[in-house]
Amino acid sequence: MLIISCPWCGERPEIEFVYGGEAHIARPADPSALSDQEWADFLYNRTNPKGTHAERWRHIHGCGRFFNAVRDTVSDFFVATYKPGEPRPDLSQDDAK
Amino acid sequence: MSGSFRTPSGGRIDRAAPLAFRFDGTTYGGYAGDTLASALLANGVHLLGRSFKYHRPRGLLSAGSDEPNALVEVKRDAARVTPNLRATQVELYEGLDAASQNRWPSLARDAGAVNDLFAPFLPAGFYYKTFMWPAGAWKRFYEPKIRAMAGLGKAPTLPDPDRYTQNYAHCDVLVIGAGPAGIAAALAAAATSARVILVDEQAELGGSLLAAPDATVDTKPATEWLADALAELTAAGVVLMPRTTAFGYFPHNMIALAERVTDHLAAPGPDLPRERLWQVRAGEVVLATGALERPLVFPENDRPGILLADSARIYLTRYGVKPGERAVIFTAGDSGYRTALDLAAGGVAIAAIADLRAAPEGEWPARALAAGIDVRPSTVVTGTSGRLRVNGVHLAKVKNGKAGLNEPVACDTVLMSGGWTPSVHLFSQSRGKLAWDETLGAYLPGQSVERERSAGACRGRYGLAAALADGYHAGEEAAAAALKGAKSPTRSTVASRAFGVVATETGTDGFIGATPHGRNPAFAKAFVDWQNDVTAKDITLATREGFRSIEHVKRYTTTGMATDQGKTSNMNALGIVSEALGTSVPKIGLTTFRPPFTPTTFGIFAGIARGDLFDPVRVTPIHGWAEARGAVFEPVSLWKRALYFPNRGEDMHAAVARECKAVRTGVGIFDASTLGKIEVVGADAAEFMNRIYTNAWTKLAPGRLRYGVMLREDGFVMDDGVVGRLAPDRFHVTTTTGGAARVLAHMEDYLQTEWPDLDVWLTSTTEQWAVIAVQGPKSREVLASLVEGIDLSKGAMPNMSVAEGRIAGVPTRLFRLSFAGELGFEVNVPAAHGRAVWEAIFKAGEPFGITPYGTETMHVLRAEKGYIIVGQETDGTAGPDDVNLGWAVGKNKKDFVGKRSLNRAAFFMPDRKQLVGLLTRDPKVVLEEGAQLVADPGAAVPVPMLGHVTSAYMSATLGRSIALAMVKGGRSRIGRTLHVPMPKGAIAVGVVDPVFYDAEGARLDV
Amino acid sequence: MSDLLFPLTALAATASDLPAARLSALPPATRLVFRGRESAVGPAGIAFGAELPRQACRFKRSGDRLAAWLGPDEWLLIAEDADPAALIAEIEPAVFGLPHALVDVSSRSLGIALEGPRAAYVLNQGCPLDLSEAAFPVGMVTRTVFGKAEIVLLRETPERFRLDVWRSFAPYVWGLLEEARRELA
Amino acid sequence: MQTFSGFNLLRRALGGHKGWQPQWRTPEPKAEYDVIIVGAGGHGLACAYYLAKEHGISNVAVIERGWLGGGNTGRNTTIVRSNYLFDESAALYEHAVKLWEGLSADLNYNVMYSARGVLMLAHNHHDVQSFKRHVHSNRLNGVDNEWLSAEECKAFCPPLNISSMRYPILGGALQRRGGTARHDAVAWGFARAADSRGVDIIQNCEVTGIRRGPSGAVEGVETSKGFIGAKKIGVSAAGHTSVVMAMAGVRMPLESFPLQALVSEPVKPAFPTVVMSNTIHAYISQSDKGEMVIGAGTDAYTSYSQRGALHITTHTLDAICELVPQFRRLRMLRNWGGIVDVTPDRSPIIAKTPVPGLYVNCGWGTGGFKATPGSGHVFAHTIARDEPHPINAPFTIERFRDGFLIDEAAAAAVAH
Repeated sequence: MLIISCPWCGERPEIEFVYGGEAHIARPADPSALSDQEWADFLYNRTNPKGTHAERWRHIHGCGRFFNAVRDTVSDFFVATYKPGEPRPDLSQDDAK
Repeated sequence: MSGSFRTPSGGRIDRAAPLAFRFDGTTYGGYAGDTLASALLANGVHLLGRSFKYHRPRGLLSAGSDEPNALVEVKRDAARVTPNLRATQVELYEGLDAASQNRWPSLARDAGAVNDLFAPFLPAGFYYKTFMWPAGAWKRFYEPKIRAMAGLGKAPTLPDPDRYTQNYAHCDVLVIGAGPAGIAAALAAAATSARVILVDEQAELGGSLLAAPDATVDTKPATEWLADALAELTAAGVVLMPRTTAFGYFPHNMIALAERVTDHLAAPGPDLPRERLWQVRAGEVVLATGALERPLVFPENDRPGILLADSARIYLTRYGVKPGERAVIFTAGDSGYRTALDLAAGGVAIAAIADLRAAPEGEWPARALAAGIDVRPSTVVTGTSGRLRVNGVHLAKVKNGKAGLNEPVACDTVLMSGGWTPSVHLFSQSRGKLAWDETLGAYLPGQSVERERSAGACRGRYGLAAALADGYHAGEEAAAAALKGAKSPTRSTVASRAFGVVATETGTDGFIGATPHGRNPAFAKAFVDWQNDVTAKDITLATREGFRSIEHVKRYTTTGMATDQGKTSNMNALGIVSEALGTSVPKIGLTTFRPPFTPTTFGIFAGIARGDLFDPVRVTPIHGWAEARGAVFEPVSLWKRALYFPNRGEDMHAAVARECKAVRTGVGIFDASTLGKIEVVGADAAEFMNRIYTNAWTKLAPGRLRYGVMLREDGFVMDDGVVGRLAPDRFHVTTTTGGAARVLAHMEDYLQTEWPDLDVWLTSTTEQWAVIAVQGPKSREVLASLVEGIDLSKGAMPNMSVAEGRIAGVPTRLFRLSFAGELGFEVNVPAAHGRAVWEAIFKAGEPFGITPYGTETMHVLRAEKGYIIVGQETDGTAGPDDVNLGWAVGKNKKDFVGKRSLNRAAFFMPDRKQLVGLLTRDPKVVLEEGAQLVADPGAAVPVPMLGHVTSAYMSATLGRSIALAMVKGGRSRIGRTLHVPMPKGAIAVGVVDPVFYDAEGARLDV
Repeated sequence: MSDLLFPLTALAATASDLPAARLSALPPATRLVFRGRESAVGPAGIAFGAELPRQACRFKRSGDRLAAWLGPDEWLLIAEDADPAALIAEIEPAVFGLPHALVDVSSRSLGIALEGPRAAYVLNQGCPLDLSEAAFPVGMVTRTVFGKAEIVLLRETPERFRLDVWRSFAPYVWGLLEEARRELA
Repeated sequence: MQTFSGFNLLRRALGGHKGWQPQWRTPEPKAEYDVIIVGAGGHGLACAYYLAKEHGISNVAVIERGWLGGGNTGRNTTIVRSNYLFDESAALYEHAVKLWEGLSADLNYNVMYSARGVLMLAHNHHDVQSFKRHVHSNRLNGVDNEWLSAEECKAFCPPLNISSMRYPILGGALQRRGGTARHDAVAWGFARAADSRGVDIIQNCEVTGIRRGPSGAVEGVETSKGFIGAKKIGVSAAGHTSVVMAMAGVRMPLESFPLQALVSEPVKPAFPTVVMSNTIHAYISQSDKGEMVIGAGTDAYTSYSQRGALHITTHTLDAICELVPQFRRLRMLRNWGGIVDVTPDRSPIIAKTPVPGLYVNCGWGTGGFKATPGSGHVFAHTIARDEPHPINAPFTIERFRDGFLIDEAAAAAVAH
């Protein structure tokens, strides 16, 4: 059970959260302007990286808020968590722990 | 009741507390403080089990959790039977009843032992090479035979009546292992303000301190020092947990502990759990898990009476039990000497010490020689004899790596020591990197990943003095790291502490692999994995067959896959592979250590999640009434819903027909409280609804209801429900019962992450409102006498409207709508008053023959009207148009969730499945839900299928069966005949419009 | 007569009396969920009679009014003896025109109190949080999980916790608490 | 290839089993191959085998980062069945089951395919409808699957608890031809058979790049053993597909999740079949060695850590203990995790890609083992002919763009 740092509530156990998939995939402002392929990219294609991954979590059994996190998908250690709307933090040095 | 091998004094058993126990039906005596293993040994019982494959007779190998042989069944009563327990860990209690396993008819005369004769034909992986002919024989003949032979104990056959509980715990420092390193670490951490937990798998804390008769710490005998240290820890508030195995190291310093609470008690109280699962979140972990003595791999090293040397010493010093009268020691280091000397002092004759080393030096060999023991350097055991107990060995000198002439030596026990293997299991589970230490010939903890540190023998710091010093240092560091950033320590300041230790250390010599024996290697049975009967030649065969990775060797030979998880076998297997391939051990690598450290009861994972506590049983406020009325319930997600309300003697069919008739002709009452409800409030509420639903909401007037459809972003129908607009900025949304949580999460997701600028907020009100559906032509009359401030007339309250007021004295949001297609209302009242209002309505309805009905009737009534149920007509692959909901899609809306996806090729295919009605030729035949539809029932397999029946009922209203179906190009097939092929023949059906009753909606317009 | 505490009533009547962790069902109360933007929060608190805490996971009590932070824009307001409609009528005018939502959830949940020296131990059989006073002090509140249910957990005194549980989950939570308490007998 | 048979086993036993040769070679990579398969799991090895056997393409290398069969092939719960709902899925998995039935003989390797039945339990009305839909659809597709009442479930699998539980069992769908197979043997059997037909299996060789020429077509792979040329590349890398495909610049509709499984200590035969329950999320069978083999769904978040959370295991085992309450006293022996890649519709992709010469076989989620021979067979066809076999034609990448999803999971969605 991971420990996840909710930007509002602090460190909490994983079972209070739900995972929300890859972060920073904004819904297009005008979906009708997109080609089928562009829409499929938005809807389905994912980076799925082996390494640091920006992803969404929701503290559903806590404050209820969605937020973003950067996690190393190999070690499962979080590098950072941050509020929605904030940019993905620059993590030039990788000290995931 | 002392057994014949019990020493007259000594040990930590309570000789004032004799106990009687049974093994394979024979009654023996032991003492409190014994394990089943020590007590049997004291009675001279060495034969304790049979091996997995060859059914060879086996005795104890060890004294701890690494025991591969002595697995027994312990039975408290018919339902409390536990297989595969290690006799070395079973604590004796009065009346303990144990039995050996994997033998028939008896342990001494086991028919399965015939396998041993066929052993030459059963090498590693033999089953992959045969049993393939004739076809089908594997399933019919070979596999059942193999399965019956395999397996050790028998699975229990009755449900386990014992309780298991689970606890979460948090601490600053968790110390795993209460040997000298762990005790010292706990002492160091306890000297700070840190919250400390110290756990050990054994019944008594102390580890090697419990078997160190000659050692002193701070001038006190080891056991006395231990008692003082434990008292100090207790006084400092350290949580001490004996009988607790740290079995799993999970991410982010979550350690799983299994605490055995009652297995050692003769009469456990009914309120105590048998075991507890502790999920401990530790700031820092100190691993003080010690080291395991390694067996030596030599021919016939598996006979009863052949033990690990230090285990034999533990039996003597802790339990006062001699492993035999005349011992041969086979050793690769000093440990064998220590055992020899302790045993000699305990009255055991030492026939010889065979030492693999050419020139054993140091204090231990010197002391052995001084004691007159026959010490033989460069000597190996090349074979043993004895049937159910070892009665002799052959010793031979080794020259240039080859064993010379054999010399027989009589003995009744052989004690072996291949050196020590640090217990790095938990470190490895934590994903720490292991590092090969050439000097020690061992893998040691290297780079850590989690916040942990190892101390003592588990990182190669052998010996009492080193373990204490290393442990204390680790404890100090752990506490400091855990408290960093916290308030400064409130108790004493951290200060290093030195321990004055007087003990003779046993060095670090050891051996990995198979010892030379000079016999034909193809036929000598030198066991590496005792339980799984893997021999050195099996491992070399695997390498010869191309299995070069250690994981391949493990899987092909099954070495290390027994219930001891390779504790005794892994390193020797590695050594043999290394020699066979001519590759160094570190280049071959290690198999992965996986949880659990030792086998862990299923029950503690399940905990108290059983029966009604397996999942919450959700009931509505009206549940009690339905129960009293004799309703039959069905599970719908977590809820229990009334399915129907049978009168005396009625089956479901009759009850549902009666209930349906009541709603169509009079009035029915239905508990719809499980419907999901969400209050959508804020200035931008309508805009939000526009984006989430396919429908347009801007023009919906307050006081009106509308049926809403919601899509997933991929265009498929996700949920539906009626929505009421209570005010310009307030919507009362309903969802399906099963969809409530999903819909709210879906809405929150879009609101929080895509449209945070909208001034709108969502609140779940599912459980705020009890919902009482009052349906039927007489529903208005029933409610009229109960409502205050609401005009129920058609003009004031047409279909699909909502009014606020009071009913039966309680505030209500009264919806006029019908899922049955009749004049009808849904009465929303605060849940606390749900039962009272229900009863009031029922009372008011009695003159009208009001009839309670359940979900089955609700389903029939809606099907007559062609109303879909999301999850029944739809299956996650239907778009709105497919289920005739195209009208609910706002054509002029620029965007809503899912809209773009509807514009993809698949949604324009002419053969999309569409909702239609079906009428069987024979009106009495009710189709089976899930049955398939075909055009040609005579077509060959695979028969092209056109769709399936989604709902099918006998309609009392229509006096015939009806069905709904999803059919390819369904709307264009209306008027045609299709077929439903059933195993007993095809049923012809006419495809019709899915609205069977009151298509024009006249009954709603009253 | 309404059974306002259904489905806890019967369970509460048969709860075993264990001073180490005493379990009781709390009387009905008015509960409102207040959600909104910053401008509405202060006025709402004044009108309610207890300040809406801005600090995460804290509650404030004033007389019989309790305001609990559940999320950055979400508070649970509990008033022991008030009519929901009347309370709403007191608050709404104070936040009229300000971005907010006020919803009556009085019936949505039931209150359970657990009190005694082993209360935290009992809760930790289903709740994964660190319930030491340092980590979960008096005055703290949070949504969390208890077994397979969600609860709102408040610490009122070092040894007294209040649980707010959705009505239909209450028998499950109660049953789990009773199982957890069994070993204290 | 040395013949494996009881006779040869006896014969070699007399010689102390010294005469056995390696089951596969340990070759160094050649400069170029006709086809390179990335990933020596069951699917990749099967593909190589069928390329050689059925398409005459034996200048093939299977490149494996670790050891062959070391990924999901060696980490799964070994269930084989084909009672899928949709025509497309049923055809694919039934193709596999037919191959399973003759696989030991075909490979001359006993993969212990054990058709002991797979029983899927229904706990609510929705399950009943859904499983009956499966049963009818399967029957018309020529796939065996039959409906059992709760009592018949109990009779078929006596250890089951059908009534005194939170979600009593209402019935079940039984595929008698379903069952289990010995997972490691499948990889080894295909490896040995492929090797004997000239396929090079190159272990401990990590693919670090995919080289594409000026036309965009593949030219070969960069590896830890240097560049290896290839006319065609088939990616069969299970959980790591996204990583490998990214080397060719292709973004995939995939997410990789941890999937855990566990076994109990071995006991005498006590569980005769495979039982699955989607409603309470658990499945169980007993291996020939006697271990109860138990699995469940994936963990919630994407990860390549090859381990999962304890709370997933506790939920799996509380479900098992509901179904078989007498197993509470059994003990877990081993718990492990694999990485499964999951597509948006939980059906696999076996297809050509936008990159010429690059083919992909992925997205099997939790169910890849059962498809092993069928998947390898049609993937080989796709690579050899540069066009899909009719069976895998629907399983394209483009189906997501165009909305032609094959959504078995949605079709079994949660009840109303």
